[in-house]
Amino acid sequence: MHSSRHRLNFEEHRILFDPIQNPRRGISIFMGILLAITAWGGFCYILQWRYGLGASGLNQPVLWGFYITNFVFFIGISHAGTLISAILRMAKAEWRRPITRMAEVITVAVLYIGAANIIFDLGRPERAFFLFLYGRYQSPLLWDASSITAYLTASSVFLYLPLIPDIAILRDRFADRKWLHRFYQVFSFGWDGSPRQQKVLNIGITIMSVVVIPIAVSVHTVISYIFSMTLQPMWHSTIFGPYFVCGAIFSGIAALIVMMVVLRKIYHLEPYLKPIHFNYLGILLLVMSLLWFYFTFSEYLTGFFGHEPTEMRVFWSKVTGTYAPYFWTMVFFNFVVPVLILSFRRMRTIGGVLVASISVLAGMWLERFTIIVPTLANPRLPFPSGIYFPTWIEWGLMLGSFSFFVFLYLLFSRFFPIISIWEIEEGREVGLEEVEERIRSYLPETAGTFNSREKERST
Amino acid sequence: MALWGMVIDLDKCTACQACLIACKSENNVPFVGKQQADRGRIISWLEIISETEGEYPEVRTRFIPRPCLHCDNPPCVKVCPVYATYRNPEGIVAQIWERCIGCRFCMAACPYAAKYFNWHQYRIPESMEKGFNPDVYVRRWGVVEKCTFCSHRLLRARDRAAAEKREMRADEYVPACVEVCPSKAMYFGDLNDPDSVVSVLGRSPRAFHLLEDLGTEPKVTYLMEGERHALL
Amino acid sequence: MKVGLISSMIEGKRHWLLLAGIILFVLIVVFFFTTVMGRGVKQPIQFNHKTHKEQGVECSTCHQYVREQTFAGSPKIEVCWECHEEPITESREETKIQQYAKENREIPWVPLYRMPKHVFFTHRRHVAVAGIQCETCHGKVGEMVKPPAKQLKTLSMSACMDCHRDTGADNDCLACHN
Amino acid sequence: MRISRRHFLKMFMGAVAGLSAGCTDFEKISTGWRSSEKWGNPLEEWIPSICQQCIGGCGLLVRVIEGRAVKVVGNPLHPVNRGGICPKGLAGIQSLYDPDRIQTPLKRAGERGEGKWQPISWEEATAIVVERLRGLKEKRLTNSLVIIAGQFQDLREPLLHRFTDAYGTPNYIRNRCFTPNEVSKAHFLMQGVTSPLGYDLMNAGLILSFGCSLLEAWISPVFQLRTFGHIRQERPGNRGRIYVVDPRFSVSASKADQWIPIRPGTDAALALGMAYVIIQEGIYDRKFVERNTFGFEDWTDGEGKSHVGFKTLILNEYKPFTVSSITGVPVEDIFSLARAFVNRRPAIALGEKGLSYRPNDIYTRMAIHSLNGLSGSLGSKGCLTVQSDVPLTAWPGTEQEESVRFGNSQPRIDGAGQGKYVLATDAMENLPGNILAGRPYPVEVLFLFHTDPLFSHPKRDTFIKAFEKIPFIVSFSPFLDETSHHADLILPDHTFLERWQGSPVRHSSGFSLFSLGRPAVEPVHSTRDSADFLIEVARRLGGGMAKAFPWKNSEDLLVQTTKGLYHSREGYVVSLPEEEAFRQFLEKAGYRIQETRSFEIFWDSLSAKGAWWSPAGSSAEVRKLIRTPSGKFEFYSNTLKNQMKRAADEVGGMERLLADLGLRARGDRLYLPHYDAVEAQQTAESIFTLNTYRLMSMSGVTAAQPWLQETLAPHVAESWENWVEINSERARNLGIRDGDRVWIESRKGKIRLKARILPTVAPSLVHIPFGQGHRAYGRWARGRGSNPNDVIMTLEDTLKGFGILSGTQVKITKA
Repeated sequence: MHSSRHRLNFEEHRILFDPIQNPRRGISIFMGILLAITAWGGFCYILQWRYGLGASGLNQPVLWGFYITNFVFFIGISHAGTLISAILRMAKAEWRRPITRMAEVITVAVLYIGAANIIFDLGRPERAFFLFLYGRYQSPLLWDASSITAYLTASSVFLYLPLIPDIAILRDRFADRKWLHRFYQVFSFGWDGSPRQQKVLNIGITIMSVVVIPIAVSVHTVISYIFSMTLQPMWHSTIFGPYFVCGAIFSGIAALIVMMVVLRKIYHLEPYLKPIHFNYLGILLLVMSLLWFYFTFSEYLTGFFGHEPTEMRVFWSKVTGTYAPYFWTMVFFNFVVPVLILSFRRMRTIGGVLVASISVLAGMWLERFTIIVPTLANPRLPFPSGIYFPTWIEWGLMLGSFSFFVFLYLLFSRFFPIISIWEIEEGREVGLEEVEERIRSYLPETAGTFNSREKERST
Repeated sequence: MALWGMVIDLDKCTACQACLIACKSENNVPFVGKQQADRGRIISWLEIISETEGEYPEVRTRFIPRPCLHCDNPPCVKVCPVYATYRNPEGIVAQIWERCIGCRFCMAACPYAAKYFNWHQYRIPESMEKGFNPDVYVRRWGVVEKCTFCSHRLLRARDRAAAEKREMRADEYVPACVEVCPSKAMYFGDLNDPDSVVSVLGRSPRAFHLLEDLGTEPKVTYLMEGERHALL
Repeated sequence: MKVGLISSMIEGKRHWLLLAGIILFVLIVVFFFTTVMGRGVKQPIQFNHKTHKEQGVECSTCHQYVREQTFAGSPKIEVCWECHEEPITESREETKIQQYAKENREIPWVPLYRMPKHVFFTHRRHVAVAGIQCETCHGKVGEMVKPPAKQLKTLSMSACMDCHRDTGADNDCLACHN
Repeated sequence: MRISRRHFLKMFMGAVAGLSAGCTDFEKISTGWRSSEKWGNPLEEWIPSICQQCIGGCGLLVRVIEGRAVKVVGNPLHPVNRGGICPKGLAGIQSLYDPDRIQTPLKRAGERGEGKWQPISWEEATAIVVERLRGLKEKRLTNSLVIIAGQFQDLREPLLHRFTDAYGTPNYIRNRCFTPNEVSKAHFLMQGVTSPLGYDLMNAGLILSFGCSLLEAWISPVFQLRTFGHIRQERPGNRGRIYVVDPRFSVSASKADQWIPIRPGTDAALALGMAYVIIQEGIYDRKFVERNTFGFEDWTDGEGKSHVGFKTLILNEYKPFTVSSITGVPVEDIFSLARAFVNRRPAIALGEKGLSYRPNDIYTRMAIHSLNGLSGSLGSKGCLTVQSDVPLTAWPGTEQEESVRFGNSQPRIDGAGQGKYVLATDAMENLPGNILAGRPYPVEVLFLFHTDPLFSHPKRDTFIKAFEKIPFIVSFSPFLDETSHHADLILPDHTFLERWQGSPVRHSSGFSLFSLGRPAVEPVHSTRDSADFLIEVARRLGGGMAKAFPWKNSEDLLVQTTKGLYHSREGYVVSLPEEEAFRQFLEKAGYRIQETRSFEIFWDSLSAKGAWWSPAGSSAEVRKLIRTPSGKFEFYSNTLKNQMKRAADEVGGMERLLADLGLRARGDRLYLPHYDAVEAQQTAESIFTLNTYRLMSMSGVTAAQPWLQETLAPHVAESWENWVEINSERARNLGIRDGDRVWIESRKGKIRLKARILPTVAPSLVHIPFGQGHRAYGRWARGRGSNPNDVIMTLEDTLKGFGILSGTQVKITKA
């Protein structure tokens, strides 16, 4: 294990310090643009506040639209992070090392935005605190509030714990910068890399990994409950919990891949993020795509086979009706594109994986949309079924949400290394041996047998 | 304790929509104007649902007035995160406007689409505000509103009875829609009283409930159109 | 600049700045509460509740609907007129009654207690049926020589509900909310 | 000082909202409505009134709190509606508080129709009108005053009539399609009755309606709705049947036991086809027909000339297959309908819809009414009845000076009652043309009363031109409607909730009734009851005019007029049904309770309860129902024959008259119910026949009431505009989808409307409801949809004097 006392070769990880030390002008400008878009979103929100939720395109049957779609989508993406990183940590997948930090940041950043989207959707946002004053535990919305809060706390801690040694590194690296130094000093909690500290930290990380997984699973399960706990056609489904979790991880991985490619490009992280990482993540994405398709297929097949009239109205509106374009685009983006690209080793290049990921992100957003809107637009009673067109306010808030997410991400990378330095070091120092040890432990005791088999095969 | 319920005899109902306007007038329900109406934001606690089957000349249209059905097992109540909507001991599914945070979960959960949202602060010309019913609070923007069985009338009827030191009679409390129905197709009363009109009619072989199979146990019973007579 | 201020506070160098900040904050709060939240009510006549009570005038003599209606009612001029047709005292306030009577208009009393519109409150049920004393909610107005400028007791939903709970009255939301 | 959570929130929100967009009206938002002063009259009052949103004459109770009318409900005691009320009635409160009401008298300041007005005082306005009228009087031109009055039922009706009468002009012209206070023409011709029609619908076993929209906008909607509820489920073991013959699948049709779609204008043929089945199968009421009818069998008159009887005519000409091919109704339906009609007696055939069925639809109405004769639906419970008059105090007689008599003896400007308009009481159709031509004399002054012909009449353009020829136009409308825009002087009337009303309501149900309405609220604006105004003008004109109007004001008029009720010793002020049942029981036993000891008490009771009625006022006795010279129900109408003869003399020969009327029938058939073929319709892919209709909560008058604008119809969810209903298949062929905008084009003009594709529409028709497309009439009504009158080619129904608003050929194209 690495210790910061043991002098780290700062030069070796120069690339990682660069964004902090010599922030690139282009990125600053880009952040400025993002902030401007966010401000535009804020302006939209002020307008919405001024005129009421009527400023959106929501209407009587279609009373949830972009905001809830974004909410589900963003919370879904948040699974990228913590869940994947926790699972990989638990599984001791060594290739995780340069990825975990990126994933965790996604989680934390995106959770805020998801939560904000739910606030956007409230008719009386200033009464949101009623949830805590007068909360009714029977309501899935309160389960949501609780589990999201828990997840936010847990994943913040989970992000922060492994960050401490790195902050200490930064503290030492930037000893000459007064404010920055002081900033890191506060947050490094006096980390000195002593074995005791390392032990505590490791225990902390392990505990958090264990804790975070059920919380993450619960978050999206509970979000699915918002829909499945109602009696509405194509919402009231038992499969929704796992379906949503699967979709969340699916979109999370895609988001992670996209962020990795982007950051690799702008921060020149090629030495850290190698094609192998993308290959592995690509395989993971492929698996999730297949799993997602399996869920979707069985969800729609059971609905179709039962042929319950109200259910079928929604079904047909998705399959052949008003929402068919969204639905089939979703299938194309979520299944056809990723499976076609990722099934072939040759196409699992960084570019290929990126294309598949972007496709999945778009597809998953559409998936949320096609789950929410068509059901609302086709209520049970013969009611004037509604048509929903988002207004520019909703588009503005959606754009604002996305750009604020990227902004937060870049802001983080502006102050903290986006790849865990100490974990890379740890990988070098401890991981290699550990892995070798572990692989050995998988295999039969005598090395001779192994060697002789190898020989046999080669001949 | 009473359990308030309604019976609507579809064989007598003429789809005249008087109930609907009576409700708007009684409960200060705003009109939303052309632009909002085109976006599907008309608020109308009671609505006449129409359903047409067949092709000319073999056609059939059914009209069903749908107030809030005040389910005994209301799907909307379960999902409200702040107790803004709840089923009171007398069976009225109430909406407390000043508690509502406007999340619209209850609207999404209601299979009857009986809840409405104030998408804006609806304003009407000052002169028309004089026509507001002072007994009913004017809902503000961003909250969900719905039929309350005119519970403010219950409050006042009960208060009158208490002031006269007697029990309130069931017939002192009638919602505005029932009061004005020109063809007397709507009945209102205490379902706990086996001899009340609503209980008797509820046992009619013509009786049915909307979307009965959902198990929401609505307290608004409909009587089918047709030959067979109510038990009155 | 701001950072400097904060840091100086933290470092405890310039205590007066901190003090000034706190005072400023308190002033803002006080200002806010006194101006925005209402300056209190000024009645057209400086009515002396105490004297009237001592003379044996009941609350319900002037607030005459208290037992019959949901509202208690502001005193009508004809009620005042019954006793004050001829001046009884030398009070300057009393002459105002004559003035209003001469102009044939009601005294523009300013309502002090107003229920929010989403609450249905009925005086007759609380006073006539339940027999609650006026003081319970309105405080000891009867001992005041000037009309209260502010509510002597703050009426809040929890106060209502506590009393309802203690007396076994209905605490259902719809028992009060419109 | 109360610092509640609510306050705090309010402040917080106020701060945020203020910061966010400089919102200044926050306080207003949160208040909703201003708290009222508690020392006004804090108690609620319920004041009886009469609904004037249509002619139904329902009794209202207005809930008044602190001088504000906050709710209208039906008067539970009122015999017409018994506490029920329709959406229009409920929305009346919105017209009271409409922000676009005219607030003071207005004098035209700019050019006509320019919309520039100068507010003037009532004194000045009265002086202007008096001066004008006095001027005409001096010039012996009193007949050049024309009053056009719309559709309403009130004592103002006789009052206006009296005004014209005492002033000396025959030109009191009604612009309306329903004439509930007049006898229906067909009933007059066949039964000889002279009082308004009545049907005992409550006890009918079967109601066969030919296009009368029982449940939408017939004579007295709420009474009919009440009837519907009653006959469906309130007569255990005797559920009434309702059959609706209508080209459109109306709400009435959808609530009926059977809808019989029919080719428009061919109702007569169907009725006569049914008569064929009834006669052929011999299931008609033989006793009644033999004893009480005239002209059923072939007959020979006094001169020995033989005449064709109804039976022969029917059996020869209206065989079911013929009828089926004319009407499009399947043969088996004709049979089943006819059999049901006689088997489920008492049965009533309703053929008195407001708009005309077709040109010269008197024969259609007679044909339908002949079914009532065949099934003997006269003289028993559940059949036709007749209303007796309300025993009001007769108004003092008018002494007419010579000049007044001269004026009154002039021919009417619209020509009603003369020549080819022989049967018409009013000929609105003819009016603008005659004004333009100055025939028979020019019009000097026009009063417009509760009518808006520039909106409601298809001859809008001609009317505008005609109005330009009139030097002085006075409108009494409380709203600045289309016609008022062309007036010189607007004298805003009270809305009905602000004024005294008295109405000897005429409606379809028979019993005699007088409703009284008190002003529910103080006038909101400086408006004036037009009745008061007329009384004032009459007083100032002096002479016989003043003597004809001896009342102080409309309240006095009512007090004086209702004295007759008190002294008549019949009927009583309405009370609870139980109480009335007891009283009727006593009356049957020969006792009559003297209800009140003095007129004052009677008046108090009447003005507190809102109506007086005499349930015994209607009669179902055959003797009273049949008043023809022959004393029989006349299939062959001698009255019609006499009238036609008179008219023929006026125009110079029968052939000339028949040519004017466009009648093809000759000889005996002219006085028998018969069917004249309608012209063949054009057929092309995009050509449709336009059918217009009225809905319960949508009319020209109520277009200014936002509640109704948001609940226009139960069968389509439309609001704030009208639409055109098109058959699904034809729309598909034209590439029109539900909700598309389409052009509806006739030879007269074109309008743009939203298309609603419905499976209920007959392929050859399109339906447009009336009531939208105002060009003025306040913010709520103006510019909502299009007015179908802009495409309607008026066909004249000369015998009725009212244009036909359906049947125009229109072309539909996608906009």
